[in-house]
Amino acid sequence: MKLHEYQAKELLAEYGVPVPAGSIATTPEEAAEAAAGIGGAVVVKAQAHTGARGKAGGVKVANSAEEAGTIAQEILGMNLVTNQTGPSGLPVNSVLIEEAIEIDRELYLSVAIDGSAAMPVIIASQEGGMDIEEVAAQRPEAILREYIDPAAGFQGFQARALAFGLGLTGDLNRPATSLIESLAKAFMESDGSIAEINPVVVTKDGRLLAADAKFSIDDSAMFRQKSLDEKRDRTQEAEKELEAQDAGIQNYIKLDGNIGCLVNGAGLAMSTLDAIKMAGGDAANFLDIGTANSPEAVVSALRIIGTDPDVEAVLVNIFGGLARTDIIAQGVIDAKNQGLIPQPTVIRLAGSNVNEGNELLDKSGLELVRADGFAQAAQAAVDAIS
Amino acid sequence: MKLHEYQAKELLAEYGVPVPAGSIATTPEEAAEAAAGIGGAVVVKAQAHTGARGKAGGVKVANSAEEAGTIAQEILGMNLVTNQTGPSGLPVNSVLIEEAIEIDRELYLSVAIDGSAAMPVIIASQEGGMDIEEVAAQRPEAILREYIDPAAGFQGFQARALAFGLGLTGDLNRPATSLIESLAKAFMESDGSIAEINPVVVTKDGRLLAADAKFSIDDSAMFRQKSLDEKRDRTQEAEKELEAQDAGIQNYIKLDGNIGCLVNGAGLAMSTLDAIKMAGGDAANFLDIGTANSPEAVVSALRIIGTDPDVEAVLVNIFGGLARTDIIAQGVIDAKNQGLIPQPTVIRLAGSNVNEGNELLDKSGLELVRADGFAQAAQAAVDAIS
Amino acid sequence: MSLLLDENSKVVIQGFGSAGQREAIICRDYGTSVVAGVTPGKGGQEIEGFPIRNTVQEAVDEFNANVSLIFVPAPFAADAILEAVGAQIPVIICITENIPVLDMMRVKRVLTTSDSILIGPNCPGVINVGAHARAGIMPVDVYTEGNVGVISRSGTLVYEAVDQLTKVGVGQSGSIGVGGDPIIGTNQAQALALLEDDPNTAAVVLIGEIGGTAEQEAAEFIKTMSKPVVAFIAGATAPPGRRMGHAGAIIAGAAGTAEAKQSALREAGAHVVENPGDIGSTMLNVLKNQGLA
Amino acid sequence: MSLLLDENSKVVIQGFGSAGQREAIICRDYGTSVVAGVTPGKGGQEIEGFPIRNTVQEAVDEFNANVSLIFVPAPFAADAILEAVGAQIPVIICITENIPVLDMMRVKRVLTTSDSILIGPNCPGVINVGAHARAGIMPVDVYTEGNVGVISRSGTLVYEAVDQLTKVGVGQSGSIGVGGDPIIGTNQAQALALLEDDPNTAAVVLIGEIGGTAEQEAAEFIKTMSKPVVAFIAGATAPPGRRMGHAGAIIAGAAGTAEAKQSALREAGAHVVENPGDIGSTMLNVLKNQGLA
Repeated sequence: MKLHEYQAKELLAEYGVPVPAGSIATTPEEAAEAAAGIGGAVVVKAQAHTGARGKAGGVKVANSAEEAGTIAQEILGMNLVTNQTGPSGLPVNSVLIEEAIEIDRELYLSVAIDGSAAMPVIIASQEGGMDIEEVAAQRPEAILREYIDPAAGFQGFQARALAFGLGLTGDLNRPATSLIESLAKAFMESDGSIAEINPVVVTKDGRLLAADAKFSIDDSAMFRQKSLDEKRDRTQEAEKELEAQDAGIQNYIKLDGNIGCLVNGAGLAMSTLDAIKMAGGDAANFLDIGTANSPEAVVSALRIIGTDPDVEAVLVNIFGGLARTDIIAQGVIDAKNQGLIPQPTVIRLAGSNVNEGNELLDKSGLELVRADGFAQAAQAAVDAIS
Repeated sequence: MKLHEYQAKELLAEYGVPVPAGSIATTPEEAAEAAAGIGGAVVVKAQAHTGARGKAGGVKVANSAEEAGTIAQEILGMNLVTNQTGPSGLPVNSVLIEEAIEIDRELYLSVAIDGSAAMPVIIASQEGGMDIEEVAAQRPEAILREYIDPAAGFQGFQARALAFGLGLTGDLNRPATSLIESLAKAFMESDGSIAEINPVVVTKDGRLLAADAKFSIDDSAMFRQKSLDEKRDRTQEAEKELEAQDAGIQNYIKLDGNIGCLVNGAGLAMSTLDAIKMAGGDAANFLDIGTANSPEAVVSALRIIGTDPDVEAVLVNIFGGLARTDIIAQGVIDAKNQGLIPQPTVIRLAGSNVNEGNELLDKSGLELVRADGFAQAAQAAVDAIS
Repeated sequence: MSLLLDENSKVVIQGFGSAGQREAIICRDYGTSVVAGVTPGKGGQEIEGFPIRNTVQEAVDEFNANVSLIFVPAPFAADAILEAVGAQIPVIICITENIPVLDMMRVKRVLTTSDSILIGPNCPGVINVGAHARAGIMPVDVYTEGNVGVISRSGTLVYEAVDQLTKVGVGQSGSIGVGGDPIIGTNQAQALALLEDDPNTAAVVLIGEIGGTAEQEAAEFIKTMSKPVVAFIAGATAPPGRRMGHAGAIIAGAAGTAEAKQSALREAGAHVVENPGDIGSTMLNVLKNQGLA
Repeated sequence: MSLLLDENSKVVIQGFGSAGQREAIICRDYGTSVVAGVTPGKGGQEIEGFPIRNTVQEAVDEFNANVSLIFVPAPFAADAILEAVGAQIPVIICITENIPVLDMMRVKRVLTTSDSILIGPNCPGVINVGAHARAGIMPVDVYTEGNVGVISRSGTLVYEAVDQLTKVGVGQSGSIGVGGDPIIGTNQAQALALLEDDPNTAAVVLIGEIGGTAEQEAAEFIKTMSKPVVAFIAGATAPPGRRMGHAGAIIAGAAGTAEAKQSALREAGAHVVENPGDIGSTMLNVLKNQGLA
């Protein structure tokens, strides 16, 4: 689950990370008021679950409270389209009003999970404010790493190594180690999946501040992160994906094509997308029905697919394990009978209870394209459109 | 640092360990009031840093508030002498007034540090309320152990294994696992050195309660356990030991003999006691001056020894490493000159700066028995008395 | 036990709810010795003919359980794995998905000083076809006995690969589903090492996914292998930056792309399949070319 | 490096305060290569002729430090040990006393998966007399070169034993002070194994204390040793239940008593000394009887 910048900063500040003076506003009036409270020049920052907000016009400087109100008026209600949002963009319902800072240096700091090491890793670089993946690819020596060993927890010497490595010596050394330790603690205690402060800035008046912040929580840990769960902003999630969530389907992602897919298992679902592509088509979505073992769950999933105006054909590709193919078959029959998937429908069943599943389809009398292998199924779905 | 029973119970209760209803009283009036508040029969328990309080008359049942007051009157101000206190006993300045419980079963539960395993270990036994060392020696299979691996922390399965092993099944199983998890958490977060609930009782009305509790904190961790440090009760520590603490000497223990010892290093100090015993004498104290590197620290230590009325001779046994023998020698000379150790004094110096140290002694013109080996030094100290 | 299970495997099932019971029955019907189920508080009961115990240790003490198959719900699954580790179960297979990543981090740290092997979590389990030993959730009727081993991060793609192999007449020694989570007990390279050592396995199908660097590590091991490997990487057409079910499938840097993985595997000598429908036929050709089929 | 230090040892000192500086000079005067001090924030300075760095890693990168000697105050000492472990220093010697027990527990857990050897904490360090390599706080002038190794939980008793040996004309290969805390990096049995393997050591003095079971573990190892061991247990006359400086000296159960330890050592074939003044003379006799002196 993603947090907004202002939420990430609130969380980090609770752990002692210094952030710029700022407050959140949902109306131009509140924005002007917040700017007046801060005094001097402020930055008005669109709050939406995407980076690259500046380029999209979502971040602007205001030199007065009045101007802050005017800018907030422009930004609030925007649909922010960036290279990370897809063409539909994301709505902006709030703006963060922050003191404008005079920047001396910009640094990079983040925490992520390193699956190979099976540990979180703190990543730091003197090259902040830039595309860190680019830096990592071009100049790997510019990237510092410290792992958090669960046997001991993050240690002071690691924070010091990073602080010295970032060139934060002298009076900045202690604030820097403290900031890094606070970030690590926030990540561990919040079940973070990614926490990024980019940039950490050294201001001209010698302060160290988290100028921007991203924080994502491990979706699997939300059950024990109730207070963070309350910060969820559903306006930042695609409508269809929310619908899928409400139907209990965790893994639904809207894509740009026109073949709606219902598959079990993430690997098979990805491969189905690959097979569709190889057959010359494009999937309208990724949907992993998982082990959902009731016809109702299948019907809910197919309703989401069937009502997607982009979908011109439906492909059901199931290899039963824990999921039983007869239950899936029943769900498809029910959805067809309820008119939820009027589109041409290709179905391929294999695995557990496949005979029972196929028998149900045989008996249903419904017009369904049946496929044996899943490459054939993908081809059939593409053919059904063209 | 030891906590009183009532402090240990307060701490455990904060972590969710169920304890009997009770409150602390320092006067008979408070005791009667507390008993009235609880209602029915109560137990009046002397609060002193020792076990075996019952046998010494420090724990009594009162059937009314009035009786509780009368009993508190008897117990408060007692000097409680048990097999753990030494002959001088410990003063009782407060009593814990607790609901009287009807006991169905008594169990044993504790946490301690296992040095070999380098982990804390939870120890449990169905044989509560008894001498657990006896049980461990006679019937080791009656002792259950679960180690706390710092890489993962104490786990639910371990609490379940202990709860089932204690015979706490059915409705008692969940409260039992919860109690055990709470105890482990309290121990880890408080830098416990020993935490013992003996007995854990199952009451006749089916409750699980910590009927008694001991809790000691790692002295080396007091710097980060400030709130527990505030619970220190100096009345429970021997006057001389407090004096030594105030002088910055961590390791002073009053013993029963008449030869006052000043030694550096715990091992050498113990061996000096051994050597005195073998020479036919008895040490009046254990005092490890450690690496105290100033004549003033030595003077303070010798003042404590010299003013002990039991001390008839003083033995200074120093093998310098980090501690420098010349500094120790100067301290001894100063103490002698200030009349702080009028007793016959044997001194043996070896190790760092020993030539300088011996030279100082030579030049001092003081009457000091000089010894070379420390067995000889011990013999000389014994001879000085007889 | 190169294939982790054999005729001597005695399986205890942790989390004996509906899925656990159903799979216990399928395992037993397949010929596997399922000796007990563990559900705290239900110790002493018998469910579907399986004795239930409160702890894994009891199942070890009473029934010599040496394999644990875990269906415990995600919030308690790490505890269940550690219980199996504590009871010194040599092979632990965790089916549960959505275990918090930081829980698995702690489990892995404990495993660094344990002799237990963990497969999963979020995996379909392990099957040894010749030994009729199944500790997992895979459909059994797609398997036929033979000499190809299958390793995959994805469960359903194990079944898919096995099905294709069976349909082209190539039997399997067994399969190991290593799991789709960012932190797993046994990675692809380690699973390859098991099959390289397995006398009943002559060739290996390796199914990877976009994200992470596990396939590159596997490629390093493939360079040292004597047995041929057919490999497929799922997610070649996935849009970057979206999480598609498996957290491991987040494309993080260039190493995570299908192209990078395919090329590492090709360089290591693996036969890389681009169309997921071609796994079975490619393996058949490889076996024929090497005189193994 | 059976004696942990040799002519190639390059010592970095963590915590370059007054004690660190003083001992650095004594080490250098003795002939030991002390390559740097580490004090965060003072990197780049030079103190008493020693270059100071901000981190241990810098001392490793610049000066090839391969031994760390730690004087960092107790609240930060575990962090300092872990810094040395992180920089892959092979031999880490921690002098600091009063480190919280739970801190040391975490350090030991990290060490289970590291190749670093930790000596201490709360110890006098290690000296290799023949190599003039000293990483510790022991007075050097009591040592004479020879073939007896000394192992002790107590620091001052190392000096005492060495002094007695020197006075009876028995030289030393070196000494290892394992430390007096309940949780230490290297126990007596492990230190004995180092001396058993050391070609310059012909016999060993082992000095234990009441409390714990480390001497019983040492006794088990002594059964397998080819070299004679003279042993002394401090605290035979200590009153039970009082903590005398070393937490290890809490008498916990019968195993912790001096009698239990002495009898375990005797059964293992060690020559047990009862009077602490007899260590040197007993060793001299043992060496004579075995034709080693």
